[in-house]
Amino acid sequence: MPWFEFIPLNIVIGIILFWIALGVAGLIAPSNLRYVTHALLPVGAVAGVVLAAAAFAAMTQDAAVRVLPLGLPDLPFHLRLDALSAFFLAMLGLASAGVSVFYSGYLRAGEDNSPGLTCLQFHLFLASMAAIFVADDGYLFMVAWETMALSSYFLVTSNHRDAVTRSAGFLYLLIAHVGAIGILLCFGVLQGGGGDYTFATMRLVEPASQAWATVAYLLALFGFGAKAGLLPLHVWLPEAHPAAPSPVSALMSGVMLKTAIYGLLRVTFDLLNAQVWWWGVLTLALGLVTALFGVLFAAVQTDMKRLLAYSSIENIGIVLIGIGLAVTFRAFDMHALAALALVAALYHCINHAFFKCLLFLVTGSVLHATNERSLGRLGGLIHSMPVVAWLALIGTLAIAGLPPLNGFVSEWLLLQAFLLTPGLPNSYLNMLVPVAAAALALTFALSGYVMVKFYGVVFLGQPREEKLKAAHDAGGFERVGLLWLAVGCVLLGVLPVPIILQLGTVTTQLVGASIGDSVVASGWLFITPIAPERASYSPLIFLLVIAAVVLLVFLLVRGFYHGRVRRGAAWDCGFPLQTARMQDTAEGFGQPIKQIFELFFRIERHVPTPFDRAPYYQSRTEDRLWYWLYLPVSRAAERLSGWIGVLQRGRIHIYLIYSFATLILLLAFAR
Amino acid sequence: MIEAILSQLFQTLLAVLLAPLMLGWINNCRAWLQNKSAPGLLQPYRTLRKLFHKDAVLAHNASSLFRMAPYIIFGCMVLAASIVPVVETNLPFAYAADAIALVGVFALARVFMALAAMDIGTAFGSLGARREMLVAFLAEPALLMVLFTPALISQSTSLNTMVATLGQREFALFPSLAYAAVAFVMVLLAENARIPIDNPATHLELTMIHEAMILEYSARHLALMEWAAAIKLMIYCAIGIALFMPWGIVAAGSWPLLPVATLVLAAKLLVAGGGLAVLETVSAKMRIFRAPEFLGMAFLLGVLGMLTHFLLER
Amino acid sequence: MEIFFVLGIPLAGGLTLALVGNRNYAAELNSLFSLATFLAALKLAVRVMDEGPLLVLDELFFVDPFNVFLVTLTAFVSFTTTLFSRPYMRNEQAKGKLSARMMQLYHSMFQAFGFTMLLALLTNNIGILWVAMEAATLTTVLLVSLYRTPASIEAAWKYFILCGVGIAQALFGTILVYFAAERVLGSGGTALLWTHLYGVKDQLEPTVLGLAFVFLLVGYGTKVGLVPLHNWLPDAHAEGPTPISAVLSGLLLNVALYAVVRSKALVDGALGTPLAGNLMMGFGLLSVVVAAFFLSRQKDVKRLFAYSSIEHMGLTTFAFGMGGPVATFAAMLHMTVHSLTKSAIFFAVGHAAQKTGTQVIADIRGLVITNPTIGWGLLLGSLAILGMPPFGVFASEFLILTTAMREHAWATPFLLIALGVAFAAIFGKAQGMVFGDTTAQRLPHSPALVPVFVHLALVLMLGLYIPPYLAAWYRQAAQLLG
Amino acid sequence: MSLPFSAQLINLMASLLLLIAFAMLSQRRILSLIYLFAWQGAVLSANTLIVAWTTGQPHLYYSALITFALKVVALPWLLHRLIIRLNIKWDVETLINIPTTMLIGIGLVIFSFNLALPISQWAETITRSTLGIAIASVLLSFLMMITRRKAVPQVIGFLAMENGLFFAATSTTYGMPMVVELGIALDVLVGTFIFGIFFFQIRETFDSLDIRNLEKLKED
Repeated sequence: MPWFEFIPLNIVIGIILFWIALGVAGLIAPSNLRYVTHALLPVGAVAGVVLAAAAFAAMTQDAAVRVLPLGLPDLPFHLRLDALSAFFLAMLGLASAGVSVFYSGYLRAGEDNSPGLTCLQFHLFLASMAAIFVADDGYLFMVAWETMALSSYFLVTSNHRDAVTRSAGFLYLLIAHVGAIGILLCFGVLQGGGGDYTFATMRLVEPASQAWATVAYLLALFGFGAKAGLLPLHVWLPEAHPAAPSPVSALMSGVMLKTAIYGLLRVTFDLLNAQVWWWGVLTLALGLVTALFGVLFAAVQTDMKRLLAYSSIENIGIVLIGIGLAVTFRAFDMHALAALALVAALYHCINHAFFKCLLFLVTGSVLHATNERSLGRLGGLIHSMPVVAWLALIGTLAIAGLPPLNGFVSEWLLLQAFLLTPGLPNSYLNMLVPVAAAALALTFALSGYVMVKFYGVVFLGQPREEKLKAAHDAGGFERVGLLWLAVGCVLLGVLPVPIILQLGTVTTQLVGASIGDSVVASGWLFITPIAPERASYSPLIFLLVIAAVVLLVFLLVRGFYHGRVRRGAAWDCGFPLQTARMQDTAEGFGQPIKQIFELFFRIERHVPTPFDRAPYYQSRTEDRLWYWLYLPVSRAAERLSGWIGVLQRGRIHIYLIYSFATLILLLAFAR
Repeated sequence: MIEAILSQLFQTLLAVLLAPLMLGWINNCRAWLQNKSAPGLLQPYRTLRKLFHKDAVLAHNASSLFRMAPYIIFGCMVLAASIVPVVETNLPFAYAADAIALVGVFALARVFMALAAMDIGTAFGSLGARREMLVAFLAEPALLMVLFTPALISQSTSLNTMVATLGQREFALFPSLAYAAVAFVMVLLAENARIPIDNPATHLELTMIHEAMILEYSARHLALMEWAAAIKLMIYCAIGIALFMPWGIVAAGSWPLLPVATLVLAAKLLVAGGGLAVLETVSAKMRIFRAPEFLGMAFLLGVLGMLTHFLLER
Repeated sequence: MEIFFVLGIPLAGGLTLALVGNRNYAAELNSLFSLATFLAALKLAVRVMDEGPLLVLDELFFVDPFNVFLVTLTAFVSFTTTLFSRPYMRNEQAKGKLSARMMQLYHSMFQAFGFTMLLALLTNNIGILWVAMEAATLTTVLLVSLYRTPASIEAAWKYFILCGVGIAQALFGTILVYFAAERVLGSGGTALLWTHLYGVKDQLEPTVLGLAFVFLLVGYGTKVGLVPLHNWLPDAHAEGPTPISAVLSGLLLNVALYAVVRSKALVDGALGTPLAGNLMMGFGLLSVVVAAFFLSRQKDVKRLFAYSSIEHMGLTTFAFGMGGPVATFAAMLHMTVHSLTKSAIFFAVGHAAQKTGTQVIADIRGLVITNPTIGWGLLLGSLAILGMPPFGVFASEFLILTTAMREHAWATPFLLIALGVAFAAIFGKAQGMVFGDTTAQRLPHSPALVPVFVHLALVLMLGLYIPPYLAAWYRQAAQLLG
Repeated sequence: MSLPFSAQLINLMASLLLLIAFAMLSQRRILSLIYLFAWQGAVLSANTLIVAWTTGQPHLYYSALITFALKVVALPWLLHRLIIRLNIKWDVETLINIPTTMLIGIGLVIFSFNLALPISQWAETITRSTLGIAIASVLLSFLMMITRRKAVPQVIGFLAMENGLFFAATSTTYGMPMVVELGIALDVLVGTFIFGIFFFQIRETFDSLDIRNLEKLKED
C-alpha cells in the first residue's frame, strides 16, 4: 500500500495529526489571544467538518485498516475505520466544529491558563477522542483513552486557583484512571496472549469460559461506565462539568461520554465472542436507574451547569437502556429488534451530542454575559440576549424530547423497541418490560419538567438581579457555533430517515441486521421501524401542519379581526408590590420533586422558627450514594493505611526483626 | 387522494368547531346538576367572539414568545385533532404521528403554555407553570401507559390500527382495557384541568393551575388559549371513545356512512360530557399535593393494565 | 576495551575528586567524568549489540544485552544527575548547609558510587558482585548523612545497619551457590562465574540452591527495597541530598534487582520449580500493596516518592517473577522508565524544595504560578510515574497488568486496588503542590531543568515509540533470562 | 564413629565458635564483647589454618593470615580505641532479658541444624557438619544485633555475623577465591572505619550512643 492513499482512514489520521499540530502551534505564541481565537480555533473547526465528511464517506465503504510504525515493538499502532467508528467520528467532527467556533468567540485573555496552552489541551482532547474511535489495538486505545482523560483534566482545572475546581478535577481523574485500569484488565482477558493485543485477534479468540466472558463484560461495563457516568460511578460528572470552561463541558458531556458508549459497543458486540442475555438485563436495569437518578437530581439543581451535567447522566442512562435491550435481543437471536434498539441508542447519542453541546455553550454565553451560574440570580435574559435565548429554546425543546425535534425521534424509537419486547421468549423479561417502559416514560416526562425549569428560570420572567438588564448578547463566533448546533438539532429532528439508513451499516456490522429497508418501506418521509401499520412517524409533516395552522390562524385572526396591542402592567392579583424576587425560583421548582421522591435525596433543611433573631432558610440536597459508597471506601482506605503505618515505628530493632523473621520464614518455607 | 384530504379536513374542522359546543354542553350539564341556571349551549362561542374583538393587553415584560405561544398551542391541538380518529380511521395525517407522537404533541403544547406563563414573571404565572408541569410529569407517562395497553393488544402504536383492531374484533372482555380505561379517565381529568385536580371555574389565584397560567392573556390570545383547551378536552374524549368504545368509527372516504358515524360520535360525546359533569359534581377539588397521589394511582393502573395483559391475554 | 574506560573513568574520577573535589570547578569536573563514562558505556553497548556478549580479562568481566542496557542507563542517569547536582549543590553550599570538605566528599563519593554500580553490573563473578554491592552501600552511606542533621544521621545509620545485615545474608547465599557449584565446576575461580554457572545450572544441587536463593533474595531484596525489608529506604531518600535520592531510587535499586534477577535465572534452572518466581511475585505484590497504602499518609515530598519507588520496584519484581517473554520485556522496560522518571521527579522536587525551603507537602503550593518549569516538570513527572499514557511507564504497566490478568488473575484485584490508592495519594498531593493559589512571589530565576525535561521526553518517547535497537536489546535480554 | 583428627579439630573449633557466639549473646559489658570478638577471630583463623593444613590449599594460609590481622588485631584494637575515646564500657540491659534470648538462641541452633542436615549429608568436605554451626552463628549474631540497644554492640554483632559467614565459607567450601576474600576483607575494614565515623557523629549529635535517640524517623 502506498504511503498515502486518498481514503477516509488516511484523512482521519491526517486530521488527528493536524489537530495535534494546531495544538503545538498554539505554543508558538502562547499569550497571543487573537492568534489563537481568529486563526487556530476556526481552522480546527474546519478540520472537524472535514473529519465528519470523511467519516460519512467511510460509513458506506467497508473497513479500512492501517498500521503506524509507532507504539510497542511487537504492537505497532493499528488503526481501523469501520461503520461504528465512522459514526462516532462523524458525531465528533460535527459537534466539535460547532464548539471550536464558539470557543474562538468565548476564549478571553487573562482567564485561567494562557490561550496557547488552552489551545494545545483542547486540540489534544479532540485528537485523542478521534484516535479512540479509530484505534484497533488495546494499547493504542488505552493510550488515546488516557490522553483524553488527561487533556480534559487539564482543561477542567484550567482555573486551578479555585479549590473546588481542583478537587473536582482530582475526583474526575481518579475515577477516570480507576475505570481505565478496569478497561485495561478487560483487554487482558480478551487478549490473544503472547503480547498480541490487536482487536483483530480479540475478535477471533474464544473466551476461555462463560465465566471469563462475564468477567470481561463486567470489567468493560465498570471501566466504560466510570467514564460514562453510570451509577454509582457518576459522582465526578456533576463536579467536573461545572468546573470546566463551558465549551469544554460541552465537549466532555456531548462527545467524551460517548467514547465510553463506543467502547462498550466495541467490546460487547465486536470483540467479545459471547452472548449472555442477563448482561443485557443488567445493563438495562443500570441504565434505568441512572436515567431516573440523573433526571431527578437535575430537577433539584440550582446551578445551571450542574443541572445540565445531571441531565447528561440521564441521557447516558437512556442510551444504556437501548444498548441493554439490544444485547438481550441479540442473545435471543432477534437481530432485527436488536438493530432497532441499537439504532435508538446510537441516534440518542448523536442527538445528545448536539443539544447538550448547544445548551452548555448557551450556559457559557450566559456566564460571560452575567458572571452568574446560579439559577437563583438569573432570569429575563430573553430580553437582553434574544439570539442566545431563541437558539437555547430549540435546544431546550429538543432535550425535553418534544416533537418535531431530534430528542423525540430517539425516544420514539426506544419506546417502539420496548413495545416489541413481548416477542422475547423469557416470561420474566416480559413481566419486567412494562415496569421498565413506565420508568422510561417517567424519565422522559421529568426531563420535560427539568427543561421548562431551566429555560424558564434562566431566560423568562423578570431579571432577578439588576445587572442582568445590562447583559450583552453573544458575539459573532459564538452565534455561529450555537446556530450550527441548533440547525443540527432541527435537521436531525425533521429528517431522521437518511441518518437511520446510514445507521443501518453500523447495526449490520454489530448485530448483523438493519432496519433500513423497513424504514424506507413507506418513503423517506416516514419512519416505520417495522411496518407502516405497526407504527409510523413523520416529523416533517408534523412540523408543516403545525406551521401551516399557525400561519393560517394568524392570518385569519389578523384578517377578520385586528392585531391591536396595548401594553399594561401585569395583573398583580391585588398585591401592591410584586418584585422580581417573588417569581418562582429554581428551588421552588425542585421542591415538589424533593417532596415526591424524598427517598432518593439526602436533604438537609434549616427552616427558621418564628423566634429567630436572624431568620434564614437553607436546604442542601445531596447524593446519598456519596455517603453510602464513596465516603466509606475512602475512610476504609485511610484506616487501612493507618494500620499499615504501624509497621514503621522508627525502631531499628523492629526493622531487624522483620528481616530476621522474613529470613527464618523463607528458610522454613524453602526447605 | 382528494377524498382523503377532504375527509381529513372534514374531521379536523368537525373536531375544532365542535369543541366549544362540547364545552358548553358539559357546563350546562353541570349547571343542571347543581341546580344553577345554565348559560346556554353556545356560550363558549359567544365568549370567543367577544374575546377576538377586544384589544390585546400585554404586560410590559411580555416577550415575543408570550405572543407566539397561543398560536403554537392552537396549532398543536389542531394537529392532534387531525391525527386522532374521531369519526374516521386511515386519515392521511394519521400516519404522521402515532399514539406516542400524540402524547408528544400534548407535551409540546403544555411546555409552551408553561413557558409563556413564566414569561411575564409574576408570582402566580410561574407558580401555575410549576404546578402544571408537576401534574404533567405524572399524567404524561400515565397516558403513555394507558395507550400502551391497546398498543400491545393490537401490536401497534398507530391509532388507526388500534382502533381498527379494537373496533373490528368480536366482543371480548379485556380486563387490561378496564384498568386502562379507569386510568385514562383520571388522566383526562388531570390533563384538562378539571376537578378534582383543578377547577376551571375558580377565580382564587392560589388554587388555580390552568387559569393561573393564562392569567396574563387577554383578547385573541386568550381566545385561542381557551379554544385550544376546548379542543384538547374534545380530543381526549375522542381518544377515550376511540379506544374504549370504538364502535361506529368508519374508514376514511366512505361518505355514505359518515353522517351515521358523526351521529354516533355526537351521542357518545353527549354521554361522555354528561359523565364528566357528574364526576365533577360529585367530587371535590383536592389539595395540590394530593394530585401526585391521584396521578400516581392512574400511572399504577396503567402499568397494571399492561401487566394484566401479559398475564391473562397472551 | 571500552569496559576498562567504563570502569576506569569513574574510579579515576573518584580519586581525582577526592583530591580536588572542594575546588569550585569540581562540579564541572564531576559532570565531565560522568559524561566520559556515559560515552564509553554507549560505545560498549554498540559493540555488544553488534558483536554479541563478550568476556574480557580471563572471564572476570562479561557483558551481555541484559547488563549492558543497565550499564548505559546507569551511566546516563548519573550523568544527568551530575548536571542537576551542579547548581543544586552549589545552592546548598551557598545556603551554608555544606562545607567545602563536604563537597569534596560528595563529589568523590558520587563517582565512586557510580563505579561500584558499574562494577556490580559488569562483573562476571558473583563474589565481586557482592563486594561491589556492599561497596555501593559504603560509598553512599556517608552521603546520606552529609547534612549532619540528627535526622540524616539516623537515616544513614538505619541504612547502613539494615543494608549491611541484608547484604551479609546475600554473602551467605553466594557462599552456598559457590558450595553447590564447586561440586560441578571444581574449586577455584570458575565456580563463581555467571557464565559457567549458567552452563551447568541444571546440574546444581536443588536443595542448596533453594536455600541460596532465599539468602540472596533477602540480601539483595533489602537493597531493592522489597517490603518488609524496605524500612531503610524512605528515610535514606528523604534525608540525603536530592541528587543522592535520585541515584539511589533510579539506579541502586535497579542494580540490586539485577542481582536478584540473575540469581533467579540461575536457580530456576537448578530447581525446575517456580519457587523463585513465586517468591518474587509474592514479595513484589506485597511491596506494591503496602507501599501504596503508605503513600497516602506521607507528609514529606521525598518520602512520598521514595515509597513510590518501593511500589514500582515491587511491580517490576512481580513482573520478573511472572517470567515469560512479555512480562520480562515489560519488567525491563519498567526498570528503564522508572529510573528515568523517578530521577526526573527527584530533580524537580529538589528544586521545588530548595525554592520553597521546605520538604513538607502541605507548605508547597502553586508551583506553576511561582515557577512554571518546576511545576509542570513535577506534575508531568508525577502523572508519568502514575502510569498515565502516553508516558512510557504506562506501556510497561499495560503489559504487566494484562499479562497478570491472563496468567495470574488472582493478583489483579490487589494490583487494581494498589494502583488506585497510589494514584489517589500521589496525584492528590502533587496537584496540591503544583496548582492552587500561592502567596509566594514568583522566584527571580527558575533553574534550568534540562535534565528533568530530557528524561520526561525520553519517557514520553518510550511510551509512543520504542526504537527497534532498544527493542532488540530488551528482547535478547528477555531471551537470556528465559 | 572415627573422624580424622583434623576433622575433630575443626568440629572442636566450630563448637568453640558457637560457644563464643552464645557468650557474646549473653554479654553485657562492651569491653568483654570486644575481647570475645577477638577470640572469635582467633578461633576463625585457627580453623582456617587447620583447613589449609589438611587440604593443603595455599590461598587458605593467606586468608588465615588476613583473618588474623583483621579480626584479631585490627578491628578489636580499633573498637577498643573507639570505646576508650568515647568512654563507654557498659551496655545498659538488653531489650529482651538474657535467659529468653538464650532460649531463642537454642531454638535457632536447632533450626539451623535441621536446615543444614540435608546439605551436609550431600556434601563431602571433611568439614561438612560445621555448616549448621555456621548458619547458627550467623543467626545468633543477627539475634544479638536485634537485642542490643547501643550502637557499638550492634556493630560488634554485625562483625560477628561477618565472622560466621567467613566460617561458613572456609568450612563448607575451603574458602572463596582470593579476589573475593580480599574484596570482602576490604569491605569489612572500610565498613568498620565508617562505623567509627558514625560513632563520633552520633555521639556529637546526641551525646550518647543510645539507639533510642535514633527513632525519630517514623510513620505517625
